Amino acid sequence: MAVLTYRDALNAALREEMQRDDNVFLMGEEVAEYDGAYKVSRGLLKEFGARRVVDTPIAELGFTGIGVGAAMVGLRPVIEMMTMNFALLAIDQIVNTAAKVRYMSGGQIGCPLVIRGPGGAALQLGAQHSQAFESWYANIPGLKVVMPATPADAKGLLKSAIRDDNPVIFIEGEMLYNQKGEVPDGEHLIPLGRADIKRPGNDVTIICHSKTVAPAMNAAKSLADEGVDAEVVDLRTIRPLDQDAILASVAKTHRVVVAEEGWGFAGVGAQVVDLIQREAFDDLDSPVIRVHQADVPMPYNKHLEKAAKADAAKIVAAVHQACYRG
Amino acid sequence: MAVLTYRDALNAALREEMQRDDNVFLMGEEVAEYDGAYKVSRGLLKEFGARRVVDTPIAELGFTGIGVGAAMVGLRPVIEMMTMNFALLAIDQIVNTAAKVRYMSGGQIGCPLVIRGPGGAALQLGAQHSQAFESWYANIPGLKVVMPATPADAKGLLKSAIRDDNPVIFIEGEMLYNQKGEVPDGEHLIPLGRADIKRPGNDVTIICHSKTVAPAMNAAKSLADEGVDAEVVDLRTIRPLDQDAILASVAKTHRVVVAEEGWGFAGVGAQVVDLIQREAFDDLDSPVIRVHQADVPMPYNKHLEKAAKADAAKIVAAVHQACYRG
Amino acid sequence: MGVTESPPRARRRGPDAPFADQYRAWLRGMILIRRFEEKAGEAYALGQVGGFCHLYIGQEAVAVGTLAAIRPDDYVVSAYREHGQALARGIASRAVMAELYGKATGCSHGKGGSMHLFDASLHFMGGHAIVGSQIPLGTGFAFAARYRGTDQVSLTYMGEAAANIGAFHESLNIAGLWKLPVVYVIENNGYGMGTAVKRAAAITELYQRAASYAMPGVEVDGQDVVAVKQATDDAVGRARRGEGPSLLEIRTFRYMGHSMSDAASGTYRSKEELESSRQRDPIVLLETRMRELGMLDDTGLGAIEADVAAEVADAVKFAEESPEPAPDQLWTDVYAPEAR
Amino acid sequence: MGVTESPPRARRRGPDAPFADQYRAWLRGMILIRRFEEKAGEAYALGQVGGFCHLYIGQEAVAVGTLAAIRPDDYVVSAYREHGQALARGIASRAVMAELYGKATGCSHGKGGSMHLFDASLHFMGGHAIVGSQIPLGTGFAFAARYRGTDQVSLTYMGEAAANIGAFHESLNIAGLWKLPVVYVIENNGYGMGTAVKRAAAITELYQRAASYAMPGVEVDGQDVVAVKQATDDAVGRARRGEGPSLLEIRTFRYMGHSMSDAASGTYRSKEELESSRQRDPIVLLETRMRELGMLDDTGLGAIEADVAAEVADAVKFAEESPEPAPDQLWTDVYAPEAR
Ligand SMILES: Cc1ncc(C[n+]2csc(CCOP(=O)(O)OP(=O)(O)O)c2C)c(N)n1
Ligand SMILES: Cc1ncc(C[n+]2csc(CCOP(=O)(O)OP(=O)(O)O)c2C)c(N)n1
Ligand SMILES: [Mg+2]
Ligand SMILES: [Mg+2]
Repeated sequence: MAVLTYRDALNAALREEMQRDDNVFLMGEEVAEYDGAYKVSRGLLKEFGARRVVDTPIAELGFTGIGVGAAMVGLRPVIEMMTMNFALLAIDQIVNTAAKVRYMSGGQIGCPLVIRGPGGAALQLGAQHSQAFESWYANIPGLKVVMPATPADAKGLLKSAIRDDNPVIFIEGEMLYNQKGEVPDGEHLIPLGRADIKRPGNDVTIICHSKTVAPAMNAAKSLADEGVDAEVVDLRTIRPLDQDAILASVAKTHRVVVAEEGWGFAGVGAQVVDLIQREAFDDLDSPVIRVHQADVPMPYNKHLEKAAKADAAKIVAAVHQACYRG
Repeated sequence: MAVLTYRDALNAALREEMQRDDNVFLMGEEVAEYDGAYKVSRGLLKEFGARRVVDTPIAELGFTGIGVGAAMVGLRPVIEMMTMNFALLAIDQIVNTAAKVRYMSGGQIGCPLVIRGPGGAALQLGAQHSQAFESWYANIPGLKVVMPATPADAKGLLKSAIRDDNPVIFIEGEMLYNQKGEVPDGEHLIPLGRADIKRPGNDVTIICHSKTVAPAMNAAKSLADEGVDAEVVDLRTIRPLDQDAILASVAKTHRVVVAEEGWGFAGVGAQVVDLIQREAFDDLDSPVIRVHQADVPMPYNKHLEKAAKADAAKIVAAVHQACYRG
Repeated sequence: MGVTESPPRARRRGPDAPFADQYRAWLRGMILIRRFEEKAGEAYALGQVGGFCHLYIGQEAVAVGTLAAIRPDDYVVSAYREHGQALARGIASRAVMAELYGKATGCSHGKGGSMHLFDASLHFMGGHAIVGSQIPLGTGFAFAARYRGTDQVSLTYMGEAAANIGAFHESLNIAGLWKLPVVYVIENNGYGMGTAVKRAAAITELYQRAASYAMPGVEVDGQDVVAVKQATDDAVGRARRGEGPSLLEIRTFRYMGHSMSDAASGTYRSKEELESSRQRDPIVLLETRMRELGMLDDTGLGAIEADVAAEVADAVKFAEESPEPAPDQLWTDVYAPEAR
Repeated sequence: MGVTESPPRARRRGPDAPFADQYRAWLRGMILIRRFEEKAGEAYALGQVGGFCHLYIGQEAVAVGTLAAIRPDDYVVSAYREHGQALARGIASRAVMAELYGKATGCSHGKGGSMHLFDASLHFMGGHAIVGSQIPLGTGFAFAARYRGTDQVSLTYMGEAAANIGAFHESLNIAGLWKLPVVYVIENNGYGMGTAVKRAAAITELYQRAASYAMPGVEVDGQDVVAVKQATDDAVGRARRGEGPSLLEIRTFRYMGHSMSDAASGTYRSKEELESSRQRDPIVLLETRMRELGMLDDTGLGAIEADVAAEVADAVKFAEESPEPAPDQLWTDVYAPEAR
């Protein structure tokens, strides 16, 4: 197995899928001549040319709609959002066309599209550039939402997302691009909709995704020192949600913490809580505790920003609470 | 007390607040010469003139941003969205400026703005015109989200929303505009953030808001015939959520159903469930059951549409399930 | 007007058979839309059709003239006022009416409704109900054609009020920049709901906006189907030859209210204005021309009207008798079928 | 260029004292921005400043020239590359630097950062980080001025790449339609990140887009502060007299990379292009003119440079020594205080 960065794993996925299928192309701001704002598309212009790696003006609504249109007639666009914050400008096309055109047309016209880019906060980018919207997209029937946490998952899930016949919102992390990890050689596909047990354990389940996976693993490590054996469940796909994996873990541990990067109100964690209390009411020994961003716009100051973010210490504290150790 | 339609109650609120404060003005598509697409602004152009009742081109992002700008310098705009579906085009201005400018400016610049219009489904308007986005707005710190179900609440809450110094998303219902109800005479203000017990009861709590209040009341009536005494809690304000009212009711009934118009995944109901299981874990005798729209884009066909919507029968069935009667 | 009213080719060659056939087809096409829409309005009044319903009456020459200028493999996309384009593109009147009725046999299987007519086989890529949202989509079809190296063209319709929304600007700029094979058709019927053009657009000669996007902008008489056809021919030719997009501003009239819940006149336009707009009726204009050219007489017109009446009656009957979608259709078509 | 490079009024009246004062103030203003930005860049490299940081070096004449043309009660709004406008508007360099450091004494109390500088007292309505989002806001300030019946003007800045986004179109159309007192300033520095104008806009003479919105469009030499001031005077005058909005396309250069993580040259522009763009440096241009007019000599320039150096050093010291926001500041300013 090769060790790749998350960035290079994504790059490899794009390259392989573009080699495999001429209908796949990449479009977005600075994806071609600049090699991508975060260099995820490095080298692709050189390999595939300007027909398939397309720089756009700053016009998220326009170029996303162009991608949706191209997908409606059978191409398989991968639209890069420089960051997912900017996708708000395009959200009408995502929600009202991409997610609905198959239904509205009675099944005649699909939209095999991937919209990808970094979501959530990086470091000190301020309130407008530090937002996690996965719960919004996951609210919408017709969309799938995928959020890999590791290089292997990034590659295997992006390849599956590109092959999927539905619009997929594929959210990466600016803070993850440099993370390294082993990535299986050869054709590596991970099906959408399957969670992954990143660490098995018996005492408590920590459910997380994307940027909260690493802090959850760190929390599990320090909990192990206290003698608490945490199971870390990485959702990987937010929609469809892997209900079976969640419920199986809860059935084993009876105590749950859900961590996410975004805000709490009606976040992904709220849906996970709803699922668990409904389907595993009698399994639960204590309330499900949630960890999420402080309920404020992201501040610029680095200390305030740190205090606002979900981290390992907050996950440990939540586990203590779930285990009535607080 | 006068009997008014919901529409006329809103109209009276607008008129009174515009009379009270010259900084208040109404802006949107067809609000002036056309008297509003749903006639909520009837007569206001005549009374206040084109300076204060402003017709706009079809440019949701533009005129919402203009409203946000005007609010940043101290006016108190009321922006009418012809329907809240179209607010998706303006959502960047709502989320990135209106909700954040106070925080980003370190408290220097506020945004006393109301964005109002009908949300959710009416009848056979199809997938793009039948969407309930309150969970999205409620996810965002900096916004308040208000959803009146009755003429009295509509008037009292809209007046409070206009006087509030924060951006308020005020979601009405096309299907509610003709509903009649008693509205207190004289100055009638209802504070934001307070739920209302629309029907007291002891056996089960039905939590609802906006268009699910009437079906919840009907459900309670038919449950009463079976000997089940349901308490109907109308949230009225989604953010800030009236946690005390919810928990007080749960402490009394121990069984809960949450009904909402929108989709289930990470909906408002999920947040209510999260709150209840966390803060009232030991009060609960059974899982909280949710009622919401079928997890599909809204179909046009009337039978399919009816089947997709939350209604009294589904609330009754959910109560049966919560009471282990299913 | 940027294009003359008289049909130069016809004049040049005289009223010969090929034109007679073409004109007769266009006349029938316009009459079909008119009669279909009248029936749709009646069905709406009877509660057979639900939701929002935006009739096309008055604008028939736009749909018929523009769609006569493209090939079956070209792409078409429109907004919610798209019954006319759907019929002129060749979707069976049965399938359109059944869709308005919400029936399983409708062109969107009852799931779309009046505002969301689709026919993938005819490359009719939908009615779209968010103002302006179809403009990037149509640009995307053109992008796909270029990507694939075909010479297909995308015909993208919008109302004149939609030209004030951001999607218009972003799309036309990109199409102009990339020289995409798209023909943007503004159907300027004078009003967006109750708002006259001059209350919504800083400049009312909307075709002039083309200058911002390095594409030709042409003003067209939208009541004259021949003029519409010619102007579209030119724009389609450019697009097909790889010379880039065009913007056609086709001036027309909406005889009815904005939708079924809006009166045709009263609040925002006077009865007089409405009446005067009806003076240059697209059907009457073509009929007159054909009579002058000796292509049509009362018998011929009667035959067309009878034929259309039968087609529309059949469409209504078909819609009425068609089954509702099965209840499980609620759950299908949300995602692609699993295996592929 | 739409405006000549020479200062006609100065020429006409000769190099008299009032102009000397004005020019000296502008020279100092530009040098302050230049030196401040150099220090900000250093502080960023040292990790004292975080996040994204977009320097204004090369564009100084735009901020100084435009802001010299408005009154204290007018409104100003910009994007994320707004240090220059903040300083030229009169926010203390201490408060700007402290904001870059994220300190409690910063002009946004450490909560905004480089991209979100605010000063309500100076009607400096922020840096905004979503491209184009400030354009409707600036239009809204103009709307408010008109609503209140004041003669205030709104100065609304954007990069040239922002002129391709929908918010530009919607805002300018409404402003043109309603004749709002807003001056739109496109700072055309040739690039949006790594994308040259001609790869992003169908027409590269962006001022010509004004024709779509019934407002004048003017191309301005952005390296010549006098030309910038004059063009802005004209536009502000129009707006103040109720004659409506204007669009200024001010051509300038960005000497540095897009942000601190982007090299000044290499990937998308050559070293030669960058070097040639530095030939008409706004500071050198004004300095030369002042020397020619006998307004400035080495001593005078030295005094300004020393004064600025002291101010910037003081700003850095102030920023370094200022306290971090108290931890409870995380929770404040989300909503308005309850009682009012
Ligand atoms: C984004 C958006 N805003 C508002 C509406 C409501 N609406 C539907 S049609 C319409 C008028 C559009 O006028 P125009 O583009 O001229 O087309 P016409 O109806 O005249 O064919 C409006 C305001 C909408 N559907 N979408
Ligand atoms: C809507 C949106 N899309 C993309 C970005 C990322 N981005 C930030 S600045 C920028 C380039 C803008 O260029 P221009 O408007 O010319 O301003 P300049 O940076 O040259 O001052 C881009 C693409 C963003 N902030 N917002
Ligand atoms: Mg129109
Ligand atoms: Mg630029």
